[in-house]
Amino acid sequence: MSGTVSPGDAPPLPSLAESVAYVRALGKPTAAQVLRDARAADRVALQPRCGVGSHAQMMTLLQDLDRHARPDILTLTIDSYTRLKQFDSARAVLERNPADLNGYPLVAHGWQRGRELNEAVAVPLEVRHGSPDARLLFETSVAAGITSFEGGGISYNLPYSKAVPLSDSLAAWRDVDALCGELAELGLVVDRELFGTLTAVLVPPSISLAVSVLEAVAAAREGVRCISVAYPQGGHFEQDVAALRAVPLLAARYLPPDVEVHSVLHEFMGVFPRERANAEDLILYGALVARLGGASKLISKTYQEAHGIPDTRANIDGLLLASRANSPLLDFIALDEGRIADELDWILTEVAEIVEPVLSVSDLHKEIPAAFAEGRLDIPFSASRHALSRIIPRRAGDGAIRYSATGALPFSAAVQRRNERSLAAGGQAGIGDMVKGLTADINYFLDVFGEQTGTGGRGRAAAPS
Amino acid sequence: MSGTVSPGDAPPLPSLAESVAYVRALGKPTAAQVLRDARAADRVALQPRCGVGSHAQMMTLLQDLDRHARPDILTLTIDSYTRLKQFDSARAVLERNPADLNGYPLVAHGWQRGRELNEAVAVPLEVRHGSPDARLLFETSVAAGITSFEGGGISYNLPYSKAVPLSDSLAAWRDVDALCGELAELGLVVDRELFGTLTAVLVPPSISLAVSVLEAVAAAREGVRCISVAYPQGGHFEQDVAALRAVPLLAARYLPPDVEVHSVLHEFMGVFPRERANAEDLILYGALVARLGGASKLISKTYQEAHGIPDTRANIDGLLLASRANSPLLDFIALDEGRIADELDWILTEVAEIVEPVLSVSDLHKEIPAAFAEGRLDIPFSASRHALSRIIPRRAGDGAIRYSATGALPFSAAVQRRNERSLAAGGQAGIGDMVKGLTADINYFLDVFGEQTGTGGRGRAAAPS
Amino acid sequence: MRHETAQRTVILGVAASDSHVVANHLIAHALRARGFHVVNLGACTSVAEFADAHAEHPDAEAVIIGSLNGHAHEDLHDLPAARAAGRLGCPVIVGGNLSVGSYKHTSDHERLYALGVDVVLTDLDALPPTLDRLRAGTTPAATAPGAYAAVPTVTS
Amino acid sequence: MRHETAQRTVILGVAASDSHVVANHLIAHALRARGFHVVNLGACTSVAEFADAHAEHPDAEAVIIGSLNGHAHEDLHDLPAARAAGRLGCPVIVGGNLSVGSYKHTSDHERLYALGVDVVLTDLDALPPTLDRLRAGTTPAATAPGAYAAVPTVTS
Ligand code: B12
Ligand code: B12
Repeated sequence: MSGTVSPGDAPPLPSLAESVAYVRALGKPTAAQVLRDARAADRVALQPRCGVGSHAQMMTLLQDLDRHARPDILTLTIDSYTRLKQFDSARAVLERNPADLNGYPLVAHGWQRGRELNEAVAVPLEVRHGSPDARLLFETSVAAGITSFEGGGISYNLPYSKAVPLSDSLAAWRDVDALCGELAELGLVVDRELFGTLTAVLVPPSISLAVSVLEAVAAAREGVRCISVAYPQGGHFEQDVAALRAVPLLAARYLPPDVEVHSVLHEFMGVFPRERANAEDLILYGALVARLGGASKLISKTYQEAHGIPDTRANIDGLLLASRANSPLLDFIALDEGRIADELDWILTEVAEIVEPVLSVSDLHKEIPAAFAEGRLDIPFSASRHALSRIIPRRAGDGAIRYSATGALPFSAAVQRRNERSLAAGGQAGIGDMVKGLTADINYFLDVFGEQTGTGGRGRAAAPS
Repeated sequence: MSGTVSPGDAPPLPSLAESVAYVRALGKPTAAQVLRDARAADRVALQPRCGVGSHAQMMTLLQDLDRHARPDILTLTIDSYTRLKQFDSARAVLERNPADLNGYPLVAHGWQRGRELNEAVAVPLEVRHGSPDARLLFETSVAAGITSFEGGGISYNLPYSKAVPLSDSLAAWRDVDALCGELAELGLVVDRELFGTLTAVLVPPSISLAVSVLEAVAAAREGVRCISVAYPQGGHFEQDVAALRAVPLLAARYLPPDVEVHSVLHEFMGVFPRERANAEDLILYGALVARLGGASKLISKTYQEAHGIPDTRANIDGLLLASRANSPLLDFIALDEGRIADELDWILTEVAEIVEPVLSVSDLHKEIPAAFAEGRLDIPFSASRHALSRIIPRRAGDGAIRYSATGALPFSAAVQRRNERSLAAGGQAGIGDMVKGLTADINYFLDVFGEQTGTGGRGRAAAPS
Repeated sequence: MRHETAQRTVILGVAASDSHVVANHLIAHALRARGFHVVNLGACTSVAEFADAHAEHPDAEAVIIGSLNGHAHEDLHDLPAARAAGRLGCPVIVGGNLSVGSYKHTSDHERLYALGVDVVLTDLDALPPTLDRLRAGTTPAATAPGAYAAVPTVTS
Repeated sequence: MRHETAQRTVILGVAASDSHVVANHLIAHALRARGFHVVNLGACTSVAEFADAHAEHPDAEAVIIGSLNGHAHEDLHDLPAARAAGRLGCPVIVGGNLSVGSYKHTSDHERLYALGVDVVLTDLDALPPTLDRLRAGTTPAATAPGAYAAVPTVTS
């Protein structure tokens, strides 16, 4: 029953078997089932980001979204104190003013409240967070009957923390994955979404996919049976469609056949336009990329993205707009298949050159930190010291994301040349100051929409009116 | 000033020169300018249908639409009493309960109130109606400073009245067009939109365009300088795009070069899906057809179309959704250009075979009624006795609208054969009862969306909730 | 009784201010397919025209009026006067989209009954059984509005 | 005075619970390009870490803290205590997206000033002139919150 459980008095976590029985009794599909159904129906499952501090408000938020936007999966977005295991801060803010939290502190609220949320809506829940060490959060989620859990030992470390060693986060996520393996044996397949979005801004597709391949291989080894590979929309149509289409090919190449793999598009994760109309153009565009790229799921954005955590109405509107991409009336759209095939080839080549040396070493948990330390693995704009961020991404003239510097990535001469040529052709590389150019590339969509790209004091009021 | 004029006390109409000066003093662009700007900017101007009985509510409606949806042109949709010159009934209902009127009775309210509406919004207004004889309404509109006026001697007769002879309506519209000519000489170009939508349901593109060509030629002869050719979305992508692309080609072929001609898409005018999500898919689809077909303007629909005259919110939402088609992010969409070229060829051929015999006779105003009397000109589902409605449209297997019976249209054997082949290939012609098949064709989009196509008592509540 | 004649006759048309004829065409087809003699007056037909047609076809067992544009009530404004003048002495069936706006109310139907309309329908499928029921029943009391209100109607 | 040293030093970082570093990277670049010595502590930096860095670089003319995730106020919760303990005796500048939600209020800034933040900015361009102004002014009274509130801030 709703609203009866208060935080703090949560009893010890139930056994895995009890939680599996609870999920079965819940009478709703698991996230893995929803993804499978979406793929079979050739549609994109839709899911918002959503999380507020207060339990009562979280309940209302989920119910409102469920009722008015009919998403396929709902989210508990976790606050950033909980993500960083600063549980005391989470609890302190929760007590002082829950509205100051940027997400739902599930650990502070406790697994029983998680069950209340789960019972309040008809669709399965996913926990989305950003925790280098998510063990307690995962156990709480499972106890709450939540059937999808985002993250990975690389992707939830490097963008989200400063000093957690990769070997620590990989070990923590190995425990999570191993529990998923146990749950699978008990009959409950938990969907594990890998956060290929990374630092979200100008992420080259092959970096995103390479990290996901490594995390997926590690997860499969622990017994994970359903993997969602999340890819962040970069903004270039053919490149993004190719990246989504690469997912099943990479799965066939690097994963055992009994692991189910889905591609997920995260709607544009970089600097969003501030004006509603422009943001909505981008939202629809993202949804079309997901549909045309064959994604099983789309994580939606809202027209308030540039301003702050969205209100319920904006979240509903974002989902409804994105759902237009599932229209049966879009068969008329033809794509530039030649260009997509070309991008796909290069993506597969680049990913292979990045991951295959790492995969050739049997102990991934040792090899991955070593490779990052040497820059053989790398990500741009790392929040963590444990990636070198020597690679510098830039946009080519047509908006595609390329490598302006490849750092110590073990790329072949062919790949290097193609990146250089692409940036040179666009007339962008080497022009002016790198930081200036990079900033322009980051602000790409502001430019597309003619929104002022100054660093502040923009034309329109910052908050939507 | 607003709200100060009451109906009945309207003084005699001002002179044309005074009205031209008034429009100039209004300080907003004319509809013709807006259309020209839209074409130059390669975007589709957006316009809603909107009209309510009460003057105060009409004012609010226009202001709300202007403010929240930022359309390019706004509409006064006129009630059907005024359309049929039943001015007494319009006045009676206006006095008893204005909400019972299905449009704004401009003649009853008077031209001064028209000016109040005009002054209340930033964009130009169009009067949309359906009057076989619109002379008084036109004079009232001009006096109100309204710069766009829909209709024509054929297109506002046959779908809208039962017994008005075509020679009468053509003569009445000749007067309207001649006044436009006078106004053009005084420096005010009134946009004259021709209602190629006709009876809206299963209208073959070549019928719509042929009627518009004849009306356009007649209008140009009277001095009309800006013509908008409205075409009703039929539902088949390539056919609809081809029809829009045919407009400038037909203009080049049949009209003097100094007449500006725009193509306008009327979003799907047939049986609309009842469920909001499905209606919205169709609205977006229509807007994409307009954009990709190069229309200068789109007349929008709402998700309440199947239910009744929409409320303001639904109207705003329809416009905002349609405006996504002006997104700069849709360049990735490639079209089946071969198929479009094929449809375009046939449309041009069919139109030529219909209109050229009529145009070869110098007195159009005599020839058009004669041709309709003999069925050489014809429309499906005529409301008027003065068209034979011997042509029977059907959908081919792919949804394209073809002629199942061509009546007395002077079509060549090649055109006949192609229509037959197209319907035969679809496996639709001759199958089962014609009325049943026709009903299914009319209910096409209900079928696409899997909405129950029974004649009533449908699955969902009739009114949106 | 008039419905004993060989062919059943109905008078069909669309209300006075209303030019929507697609459903009208289809209804005429459908009733003819069932053997009815359909006198179809088409679009924009006033109460007076319906009454004239009924005078010409006194054997008509019903007048069937479609209205889509929302003006049903005003378009039938003259019905009580016609009935008071002894005209239109057969059941009047009205169907379609019977008021302006996207939210419908039961009062939309009630005020039509109050004008003397005998049956209000929104579902086309209900038309043939309604005609049969009217024929089987007693002669309609033309001046007793709502006499047939018990026939199930679908309020949308 | 410390700002008389050859190279101007600033301490830069992102607030304690916040991992958004893109702007942080760009700010570091931009300030270095202007000749600053930037001690960049990066993501997730607590007040204690900022204080430690200031102890290590007592010549730093300001501590510049970015906060994007909405937690600025809570993340700076320990600032008054640090100041009371005599630490962080230089101006503290905070900028970014300073509260949770899409509708911002002036109280978002006021409560940061109340914690002892000296300057709240949202516009990056305002940073260099602000540093210059702080340097030209008197030594900041570390314990007088809001001492620099007069520097124009853009409330979004
Ligand atoms: C990229 C991104 C991420 C990446 C960050 C990767 C990384 N490690 O850097 C990832 C995906 C990891 C991420 C995670 C999260 N994010 Co985030 N993210 C963004 C996003 C899309 C772009 C931010 C960005 O890099 N911009 C580019 C840089 C150059 O600009 P900027 O950061 O916007 O900063 C500008 C100004 O704020 C100012 N500025 C910034 N710092 C400073 C400092 C000073 C001193 C001054 C003067 C000015 C200044 O100048 C910059 C240029 O104009 C924004 C939304 C958006 N579209 O803008 C959300 C956004 C900032 N994220 C948000 C949130 C909440 C989170 C999460 C907490 C998850 C959640 N609950 O939704 C987590 C963070 C976890 C944590 N521990 O902090 C919210 C903040 C909400 C709020 N304040 O109400 C935003 C606004 C999204 C939203 N609408 O909900 N995010
Ligand atoms: C096609 C159409 C037109 C065409 C009509 C062409 C013609 N001459 O027939 C044109 C473009 C000319 C037109 C004009 C107008 N239209 Co119109 N039109 C439509 C549309 C799109 C489809 C109607 C149609 O043909 N359907 C196919 C047929 C087979 O079905 P149907 O008519 O819907 O009827 C069904 C039921 O109502 C029922 N039924 C119908 N008649 C009867 C009779 C009986 C006895 C029974 C039992 C059942 C029954 O059975 C049918 C099958 O289910 C509808 C909206 C929609 N998408 O449904 C609007 C609609 C009917 N039109 C509407 C209006 C208001 C007008 C105008 C007044 C303009 C305006 N102000 O917007 C003018 C009419 C002027 C006039 N004098 O009447 C409104 C009515 C609003 C309301 N009631 O609140 C609608 C609903 C659109 C809207 N949402 O605003 N229209």
